[in-house]
Amino acid sequence: MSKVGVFVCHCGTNIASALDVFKVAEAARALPGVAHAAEYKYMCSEPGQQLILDAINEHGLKRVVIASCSPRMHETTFRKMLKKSKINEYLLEIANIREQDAWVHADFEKATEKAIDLVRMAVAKALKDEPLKAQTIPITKRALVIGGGIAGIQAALDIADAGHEAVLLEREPSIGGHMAMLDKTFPTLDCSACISTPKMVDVGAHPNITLLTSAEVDAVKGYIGNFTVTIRKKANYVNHDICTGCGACEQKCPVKTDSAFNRGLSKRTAIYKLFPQAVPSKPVIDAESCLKLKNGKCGVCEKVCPLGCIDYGDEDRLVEMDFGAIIVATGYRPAKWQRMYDEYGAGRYADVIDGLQFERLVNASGPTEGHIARPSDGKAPKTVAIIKCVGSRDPKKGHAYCSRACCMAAAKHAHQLIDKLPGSRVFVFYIDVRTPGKGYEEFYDQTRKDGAVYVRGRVSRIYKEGDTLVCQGEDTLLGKQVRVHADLVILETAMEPSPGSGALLGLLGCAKDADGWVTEAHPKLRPVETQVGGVFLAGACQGPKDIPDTVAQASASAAKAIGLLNKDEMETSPMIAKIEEDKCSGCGACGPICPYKAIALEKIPARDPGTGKKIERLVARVNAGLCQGCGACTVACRTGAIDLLGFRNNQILEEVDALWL
Amino acid sequence: MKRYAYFPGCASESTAKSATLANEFVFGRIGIDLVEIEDWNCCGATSAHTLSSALGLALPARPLARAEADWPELDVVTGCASCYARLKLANHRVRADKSERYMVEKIIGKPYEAKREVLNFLDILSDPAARANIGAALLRRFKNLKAACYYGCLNVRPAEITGAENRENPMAMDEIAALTGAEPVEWGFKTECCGAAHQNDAALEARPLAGRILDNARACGADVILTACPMCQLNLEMRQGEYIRKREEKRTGKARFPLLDMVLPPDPEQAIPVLSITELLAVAMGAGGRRLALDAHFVPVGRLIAGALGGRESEAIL
Amino acid sequence: MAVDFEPKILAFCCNWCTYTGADLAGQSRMKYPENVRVVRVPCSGRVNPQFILRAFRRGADGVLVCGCHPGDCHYATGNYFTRRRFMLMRELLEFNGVDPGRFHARWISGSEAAKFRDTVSEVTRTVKALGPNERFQEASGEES
Amino acid sequence: MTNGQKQQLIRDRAAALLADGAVSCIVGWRQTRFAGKTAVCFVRAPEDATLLVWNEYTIPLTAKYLADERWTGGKAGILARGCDSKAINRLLRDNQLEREKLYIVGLPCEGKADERCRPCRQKTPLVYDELLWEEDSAADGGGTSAADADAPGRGRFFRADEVSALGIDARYDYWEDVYARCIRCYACRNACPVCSCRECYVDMHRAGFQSKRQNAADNRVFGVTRAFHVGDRCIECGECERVCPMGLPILGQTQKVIQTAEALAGAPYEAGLNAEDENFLGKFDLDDKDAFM
Amino acid sequence: MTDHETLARLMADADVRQYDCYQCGKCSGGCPMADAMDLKPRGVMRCAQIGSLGRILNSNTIWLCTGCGACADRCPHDVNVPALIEEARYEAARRGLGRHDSEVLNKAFVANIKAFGRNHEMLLAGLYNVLALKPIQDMASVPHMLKKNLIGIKPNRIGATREIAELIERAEKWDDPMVATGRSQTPEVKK
Repeated sequence: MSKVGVFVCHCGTNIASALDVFKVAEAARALPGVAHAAEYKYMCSEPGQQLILDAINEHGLKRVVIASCSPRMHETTFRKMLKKSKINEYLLEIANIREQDAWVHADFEKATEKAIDLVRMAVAKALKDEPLKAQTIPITKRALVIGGGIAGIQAALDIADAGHEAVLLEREPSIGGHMAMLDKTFPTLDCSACISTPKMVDVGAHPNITLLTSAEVDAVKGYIGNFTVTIRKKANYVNHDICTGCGACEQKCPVKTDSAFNRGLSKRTAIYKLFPQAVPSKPVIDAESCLKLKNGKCGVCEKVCPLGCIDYGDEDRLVEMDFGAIIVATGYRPAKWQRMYDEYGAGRYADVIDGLQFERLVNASGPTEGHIARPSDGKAPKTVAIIKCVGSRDPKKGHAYCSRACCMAAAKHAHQLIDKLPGSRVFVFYIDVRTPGKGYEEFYDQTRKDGAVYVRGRVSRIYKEGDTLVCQGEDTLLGKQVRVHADLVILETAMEPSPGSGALLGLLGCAKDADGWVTEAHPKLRPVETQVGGVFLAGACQGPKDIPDTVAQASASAAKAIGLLNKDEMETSPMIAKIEEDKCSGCGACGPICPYKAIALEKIPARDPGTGKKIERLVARVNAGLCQGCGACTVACRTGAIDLLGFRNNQILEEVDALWL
Repeated sequence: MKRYAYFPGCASESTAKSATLANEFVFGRIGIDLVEIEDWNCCGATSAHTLSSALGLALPARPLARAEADWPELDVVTGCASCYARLKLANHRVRADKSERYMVEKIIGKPYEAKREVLNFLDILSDPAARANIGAALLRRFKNLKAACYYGCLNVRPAEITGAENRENPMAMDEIAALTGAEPVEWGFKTECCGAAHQNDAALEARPLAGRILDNARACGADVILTACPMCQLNLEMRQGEYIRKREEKRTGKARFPLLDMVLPPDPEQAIPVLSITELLAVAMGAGGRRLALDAHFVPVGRLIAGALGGRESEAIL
Repeated sequence: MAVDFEPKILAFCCNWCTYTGADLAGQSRMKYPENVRVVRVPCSGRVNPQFILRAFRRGADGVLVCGCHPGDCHYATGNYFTRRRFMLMRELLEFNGVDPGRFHARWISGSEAAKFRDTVSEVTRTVKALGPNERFQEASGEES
Repeated sequence: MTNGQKQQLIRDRAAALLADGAVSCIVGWRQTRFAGKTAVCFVRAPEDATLLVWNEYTIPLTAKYLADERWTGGKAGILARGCDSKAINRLLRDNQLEREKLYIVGLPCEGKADERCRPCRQKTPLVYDELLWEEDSAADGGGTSAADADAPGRGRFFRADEVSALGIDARYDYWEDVYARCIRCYACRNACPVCSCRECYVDMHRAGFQSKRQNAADNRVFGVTRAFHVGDRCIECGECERVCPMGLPILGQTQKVIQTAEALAGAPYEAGLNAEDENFLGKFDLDDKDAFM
Repeated sequence: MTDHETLARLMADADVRQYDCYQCGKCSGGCPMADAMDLKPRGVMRCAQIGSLGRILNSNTIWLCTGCGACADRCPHDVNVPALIEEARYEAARRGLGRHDSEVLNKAFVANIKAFGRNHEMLLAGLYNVLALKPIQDMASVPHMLKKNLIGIKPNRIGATREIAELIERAEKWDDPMVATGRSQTPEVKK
């Protein structure tokens, strides 16, 4: 019989005054398997711990049960203590006789009786405890940052500055994201490009950063510290190793297609740079519009390229890389309001544009060189209506959530209109104005004072009358219907998760909420971690965000990743699921239960019980790096082939039995 | 030949005479057989359900039950948006709610299971086969005829009853009209309520509704408004004179005795003709003057048709 | 039934919510009946319905399973499985003649100390009224 | 078509498949020494195809026997009715069979001489490589008609309804009576087409969850555990009850699980309809019924 | 029954939850009748939120709503305002708060159907103009209509007028709370 030592703590008078600690120790001494029992004033104190260590030596104890406060309080203390002894630190059980006994019961006798029961249960479990060893896993000292918007740029720079390698992945041909499209940033109105392009250049030049543009994640394997990611480098038909970005090809390309960067407000060529300040500053060919790639005719760019960079035979390439940490910074996309709002014309009216289109219109490097000209006829608008909450706060047609940045974007746009078009009238339709941010309310206030007319009411419909667009709604403060005859209408549209982010989260095993945003490990206390160890999040992929919040979160996320990469190896809890392969029949019932995708079926060699022939059969395997030890899988296994170390089936059954034996 | 059980609606025999004649002509030409529901009664329009929710369901349910008994395999079609709304609602509610079905069956004294669909003319005209037949039956082609297609609110709303996908900018009628060479205009009042329901009991309040529709159609360059409902048509047409007079009075500040409208037709420069979509189709299919009642329109349509078809062609019609 | 019958009730509590809530009840010095004995498990999803059968077989007068509220599971989804398993088990036990008053499950968060206290009190009261559990163990009272 | 004609079709087809080498065996039924009893048999040579029978007593399920054949090379041929096909789907889902190693000869069933076949709603197999004949919708050998389904004690969950109708104490007594007679022979488990563990928990050296003693209480624990283990996979074939040497009405336990699963999910639930669907207990719905608030 | 309970009943019958509404005004903004209403659709919802049933029942809104459904269709929270308005109309009628012109028209309309089975437009308009004391309303159109045979003097009577009359009586009884048992309506005392 294994020798168990039981130590009953008085906790000063906390426990001792509410129940008979001596009687508990005495009863423990009589339990089968118990070789020694003692009580002491403060077991957690230095002398208390020494008392236990001495008893282990003196009585040759093999396991320890401590009846004291909650294990949530001192389990780690006593585990550390056992590390100094001959006993494995997992051969320890704690009977919670303080929080769940002494403090909650008034009857001395009954409390004592309960304490004895709790000790008996703990001893029964302790007898089945096994020595466990915390595993250490090595950590690959490289981080992958997915998404090259301002969040990804900031995170990659922070990680690289801390001395770790970072790979920044962007599916577009240039980093920069939405911030590169913006004209000015609220509330300071500094030029967006002026503050973001230096960071983009830093990324391109940083020795610790590898920039992969036109690239996507194809597959993810592994777990915290040890991810293997397959990256698809999409064919771009231009050899960037030798291209100098001279631009000769772009000038000669005969194709004109809509510029996505300018939100369809201008044309670009088939071989193109995303925008003038693109990083890398080299062109790519868009296979969907290139004549040569579509029907083999043309080839002008190849002819004019002085360095022979053009390669029409380019193909997607798959690269496998190892990472210790991953940061998701996939950002957002503006809602496709055309599909949601028939009453706003569903995209039929050229002069109903979204906020991002307005950013391009007002931007000096945009299609109109910064002149606000309405798309239909190029005239400067005299009356402009700005409509907020398009797709936001609209559970029926869009999303229930508030998109957070639009109130300020609307104020900024109103300001820019008044500023650039003196004499114009600007009406801002709103439901609420939300400006919680440093300097935000002041900015909104100034915009109002400058003459932007705020009308409280959601526009009911927009229709065309002659040359103008009539925005019909209610001024809810007046209680009267209003019809604003506008020359230009700007819709401040909702933010939605970036397209494809759902699939990426699936590859990573991260959860997303009903709207598709990444779910944090804890909304308040672990806001930049995901539920998957080693995968962090930054920016609007977690929910609508403005630039300051995005950058702050990116740095926080980078700090988490740096903390992980600073370690050479990390310990994982040994209390995880374990499979007895001999019992496992490979039915796969456990797999779908696991929230961490830690269980996979694998083939192992075996013998056919009938013929004795060598065969392969399926069994479940637990990935120790992914398993978090919840044990939900164990219930799905009818055989009991999968069990949870530290909380094995037989340990819990022994606890149950002990109560009635 | 496609058959439908047909609910004509009360207006079909009086104010909507010209549309009714056109309907018969057009459906005859495109191989659609409308069998009139035996002894049908009024659907109750706005008044019945305003007074009593039970009556609002029972009145339309009676002819539907009759159609279901006589022609269980036929869907029901009606040419009036108001009738359509009432019939469709009754059909929907009887289907969706057992207790409503119980009530309706008790009141009408017949079984009614709402097995078939209730459709409007636009539904059956947009059927691909019907559309092909329309194309084949067209003999004349309009030129320079800008048409504002007016669907009316009740042909599309409420969506959960009508199943209409686009309630703001439906296109079915525009597409049908375009087959004749007419050019549908982009305008903003396709499904705005014209207020027909309250033209009697709240005339003062309801009349501006039609006015706004007329104004927008003109502002968007339309030569004609096309309708898919006799109520809408009558409402947009009959009181145009009064509306234009009031608008002029407001502009000039000079009042005129209302009953003068009786003798003075609306100013042709300001008035806009209103045709039912089937009238447009009938003319394009070569219907002669005797087959239609184009002269019955409050706003004369002669100039419009002459302009769009050319003199000789139009003589045969008018 | 003896008037002074004191039932023994076994409670399975998840480490992250209910166990914490029970600790909080202690820290707040709330009082509840002594009849409950808590088995700590990482997640309510760890609780195998067979543990409940075992408890009844051994003579438990009542069993309580507690976990985080749906949506709040420390392990994301564990308690959704718990919910299915024990809603089913509850029906199956009743189908087998076990009075529904003997088996309870509750969602109790780490801050709901009062709910833990009230739940234990309520379960104890219910089980007391039912008397000692003889089912699942009579006829062959002796142990294997 | 008469059963005799069908039997001839089966024999001919089995012989042809074996002669072609398309399959290495055919799993079907043969007559036993007892009238009205057939048994599952493996036919491995074309000339033995005449052993195969088809009549109102060809009741046992063929599928589970295949699990042992899965390691051998070649395709195994199996005669499958609707119930067999559900069993095959379950075994495929649990990775106990490989579809490409099966050749399924579908036999639409006309209902057999067994009350447990009465509620059967799946006469034609759900999965097959060939169908020997079409389901005769006119035949009414069993099957629940619409009127039948509502009749007490004759519906899909007839056995469970029988117990549910009792008061709680009577229910306890009902099962006490059942489990007092149980001899723990595990025939129910052995015959069950969804019991597919390599080693059953009750057979393990260290019993763990379950005492091996045979008494009403421990037998009852076994009964409820079994229901919990297989209930959400149960294809409702009734094989467990048929093979019980003590004639115990144990089908009610699994029927109750399915019935409850339907009530909790608020949707129809039936296992074995395909080889992909997750078990009821292997998934969840955020809106599941919750009485634990 | 208190106003509070009555309101709750109306909301339930209309299947509308007043607190779904967040007062964005999209309903009133698109209502074609809004200019004439003393309480616009958003106002109706606001009154429902603050429990002011009286203001709803006394408003002209419930009589002017054309039921076009634009408000409900566009509502971000799917609030079916017309359904509530319809219930409010019944309640107002029960309390004798009906709008005179509407009642005249609707009663004339139903009487018309009761007599002929179908609506006789000229008779209806004539009857209404007399009873509502609006003799010249729409009179300008009459000569044209008569000339073009758009309205007839003779009503278009259907065969089953008796059946229709009985149907109407049964329906009205069904709505009468004193007759219909088991429905949610309970009799209201006229103020």
